[in-house]
Amino acid sequence: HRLDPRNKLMLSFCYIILVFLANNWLSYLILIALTLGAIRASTIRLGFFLRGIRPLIWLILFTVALQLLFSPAGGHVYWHWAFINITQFGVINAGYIFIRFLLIIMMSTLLTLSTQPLDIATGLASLMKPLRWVKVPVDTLAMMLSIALRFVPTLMDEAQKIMNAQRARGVDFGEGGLFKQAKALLPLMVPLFMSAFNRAEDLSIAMEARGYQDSEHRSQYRILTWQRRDTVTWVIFALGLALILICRRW
Amino acid sequence: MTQRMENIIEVHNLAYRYPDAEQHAALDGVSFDVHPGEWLAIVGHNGSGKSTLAKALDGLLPFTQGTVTVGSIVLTPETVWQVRAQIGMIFQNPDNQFVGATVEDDVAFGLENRQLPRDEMRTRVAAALERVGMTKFANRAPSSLSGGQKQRVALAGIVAMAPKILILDEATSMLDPQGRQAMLALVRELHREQHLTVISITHDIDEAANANRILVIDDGHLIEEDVPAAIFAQGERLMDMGLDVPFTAKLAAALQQRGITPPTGYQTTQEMEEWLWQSLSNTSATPTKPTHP
Amino acid sequence: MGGNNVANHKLKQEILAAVLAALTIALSLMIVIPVPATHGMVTLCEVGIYTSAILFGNPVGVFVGGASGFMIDVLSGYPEWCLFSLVIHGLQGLVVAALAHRASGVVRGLVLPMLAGSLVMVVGYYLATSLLFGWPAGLASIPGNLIQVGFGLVVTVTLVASLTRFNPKLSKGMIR
Amino acid sequence: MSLTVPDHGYLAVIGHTGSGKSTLIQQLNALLKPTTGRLTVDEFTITPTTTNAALKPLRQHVGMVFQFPESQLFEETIQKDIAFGPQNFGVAEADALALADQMLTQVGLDASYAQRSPFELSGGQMRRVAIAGVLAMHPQVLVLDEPTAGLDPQGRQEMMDLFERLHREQGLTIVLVTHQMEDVAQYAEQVAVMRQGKLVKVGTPQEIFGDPAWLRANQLDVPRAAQFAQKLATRGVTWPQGLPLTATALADQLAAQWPKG
Repeated sequence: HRLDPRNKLMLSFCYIILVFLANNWLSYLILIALTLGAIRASTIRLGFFLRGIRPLIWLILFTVALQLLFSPAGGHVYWHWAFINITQFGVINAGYIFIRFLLIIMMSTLLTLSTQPLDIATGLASLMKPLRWVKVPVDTLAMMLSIALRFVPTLMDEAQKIMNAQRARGVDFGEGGLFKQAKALLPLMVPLFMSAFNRAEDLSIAMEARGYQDSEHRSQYRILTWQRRDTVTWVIFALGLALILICRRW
Repeated sequence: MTQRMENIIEVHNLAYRYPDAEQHAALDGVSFDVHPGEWLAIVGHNGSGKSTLAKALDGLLPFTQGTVTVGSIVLTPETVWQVRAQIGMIFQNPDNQFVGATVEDDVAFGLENRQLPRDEMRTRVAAALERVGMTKFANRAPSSLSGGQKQRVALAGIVAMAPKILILDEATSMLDPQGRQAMLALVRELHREQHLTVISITHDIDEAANANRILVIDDGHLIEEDVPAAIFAQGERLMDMGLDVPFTAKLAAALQQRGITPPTGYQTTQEMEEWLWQSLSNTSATPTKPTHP
Repeated sequence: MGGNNVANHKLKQEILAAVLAALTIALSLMIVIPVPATHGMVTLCEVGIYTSAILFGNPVGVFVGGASGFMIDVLSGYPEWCLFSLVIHGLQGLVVAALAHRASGVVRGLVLPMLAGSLVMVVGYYLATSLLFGWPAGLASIPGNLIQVGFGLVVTVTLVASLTRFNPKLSKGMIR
Repeated sequence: MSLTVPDHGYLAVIGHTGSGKSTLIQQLNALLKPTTGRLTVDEFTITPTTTNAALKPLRQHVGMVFQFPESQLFEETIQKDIAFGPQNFGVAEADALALADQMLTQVGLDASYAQRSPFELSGGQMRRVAIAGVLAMHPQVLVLDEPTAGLDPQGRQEMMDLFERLHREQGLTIVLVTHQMEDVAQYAEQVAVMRQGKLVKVGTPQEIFGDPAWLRANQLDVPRAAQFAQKLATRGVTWPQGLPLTATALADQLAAQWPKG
């Protein structure tokens, strides 16, 4: 929860790599232990994580089934019909994919539930800092990302208001075929874009009036701090990585 | 020329033309001065050019002709940032000027632009939020605030910067009555406490009544310049100037129609009340006034 | 007093990109149109990215693509995708903005660039999904994504036509 | 909560920001369906189970002018935008366009505007176009959510006069949500006060504004004339016909007791 968002982002990314490295039961077991440990540390109830899986259940089953039916030949063949083979290899692969889904979904739910979107955006911008060396305007991007985030609720409100007004004029949103729906969107999208142009114009003037020249010549109010507990997570992570690498060997 | 030092803003023969509007100028030959610590109201109906004028003062529009001097600095592309540092501006739409992701980030925005060290920013942000009564909301996102609260955060951003001049560009026009009154009360306090020079562009008669002086803009021209009482005395004509007719003037007109002649000139509500009371009670106490021969 | 215009223009473009990204994110989170044929959903993410890219070119296009791709995943609870989406939608915006040229007519100037952008998106997600969950999952992503980009393309064409008609500045490319 | 608006009435809904006024008016044409209870507008009855298709005739019957309605404009020409609503309710294109021209003059815009883009107009003119677009659907009830917000005083006055004329001449029932107590005093026949999603008081303007202490306790303003009349009352002036709410009503009562000189 209280980890540096930069750290959380990096950890999540490396975690995905870790999931790829895992290739046998033992290494998956280590991963499951790591994940459950992280969930415990977050003090979020397990129920939330299971809820995150529900909307994806069909995709998971479909994938697992395909993996099961069309895996490359190998190992003992359990069942055979036309070009479909259910092999030992297939079963194992399908099992692994299933666990992969669960692990990645759980970890991502963990990240979402424990971190504010603003912090994730700040974290991302901060992680991009090395790109300064190749002339990427990182500070400007960070400023833009934060403004984008700040305007999301405002524009959602506005979209809702325009939809209400058009509904009152007899537009049916969300009814009929795709083409009809596409047509019904125009009375919403045109005003919304026009207003976005105006807002951008107003906001840039307001920013200039408040002395904004460019993103480089500024000091920072919001800063992220790397703490002891952030380092601890990396030690645990490295341990996991080492264990998995050892497991791969066997 | 000896008066030169006394003016905090001097505008001379200012003109501006929007790039895509062929016909007429948005501002034409506007000249006026603002004294330090003064509260100046600029009025005019929608589209009269008063918002254009406000933006020109802050170097936000490249005006085509004339000079603007702010705190003895002549506004040029080179000095624009020095000029802006002396002016705090609040615009009409509370949503379109909120930069930060949270209240405190927004208050800090101007300070970041001045590259203040972080510790100083923290003290200034805290003090400014305290001043406008928004301390409790420091970590809130703008979407959870009312329009009035957003404008108070904008005001906090300006308090933190401590400029000499505050320009309100119809800053209360999108607020509900409570929000408007709260905002006006705050500006009044700041004007008094910090000798802030206030320029308010407004349609609101109460806001205009606070001013020491009112400028009336019509069709890009400065057509009148006087104290509120003199401007308000114009009665029904005020509508054309983008102001409401004061209640006392409406009442005076209605009385006139009913054959009662109120005193001439603008009356405050107290004056009107006093006069009405006198007229009503005089006669009931002494039914017949002795008539002079 | 006209000298301040260069910085001004740059800031305007940056803020425009940020607000358009916000608009794209808001639309994608708010309006989810069910597609009965695939039991899937269509969002308006493409409409936001394509329209911004076509009207304002790069870097607006690449920023709107990347930022909205990234933030939509973060906000809707699929952060495992956010880095992939950052790259895929960013490229998608980049490609459309780079190829779009309204002077050369609807088909060559708008539709073909959008088809190229759509290809980037569909192939990108196929690769990313395959990498994460194996090729069958990658394959499963294709039909839904095809409908998504197709819908985005149709809405964008009509929207761009409307917007340029109102705003002569847009059609002359003055803002760009 | 229960509330009845008479046919051809003029109801003002007042209340602090966030008191539930917007929710109430969105119910009036079923943009939000009630979770419990029932809404009856003339021959239409809306209950929590009414289907969406059944709502459409109601939406034509109740015209909605939302806050800053100019943000609903999207068509290429003003004429097409005004004709958009009627066409959604089944009016043929040619008829709708003719109707649009008619509505344009009704809201006080010159007929020559018909072929111009709505985005070339000033904010106040855009608002008139949006209102024309609602009137073109020939609603029997007109719901107005702060229709004068952001206009200058002259624009406000003209807007309120327009609604008053529609009410008087065409018998439109008007529901006005507003913070402008002067408008309530001047135009409304009936006032509903909302607080925290509840209807706390309904009555004539006289009844509502007759109790300034109660209004202030609810953070609502009192019309200036009433404030002024109250001050005079503390000095002993009496108002035999009730507290006057507008400058003209105040002048009438003053004239009645003015000493003949």
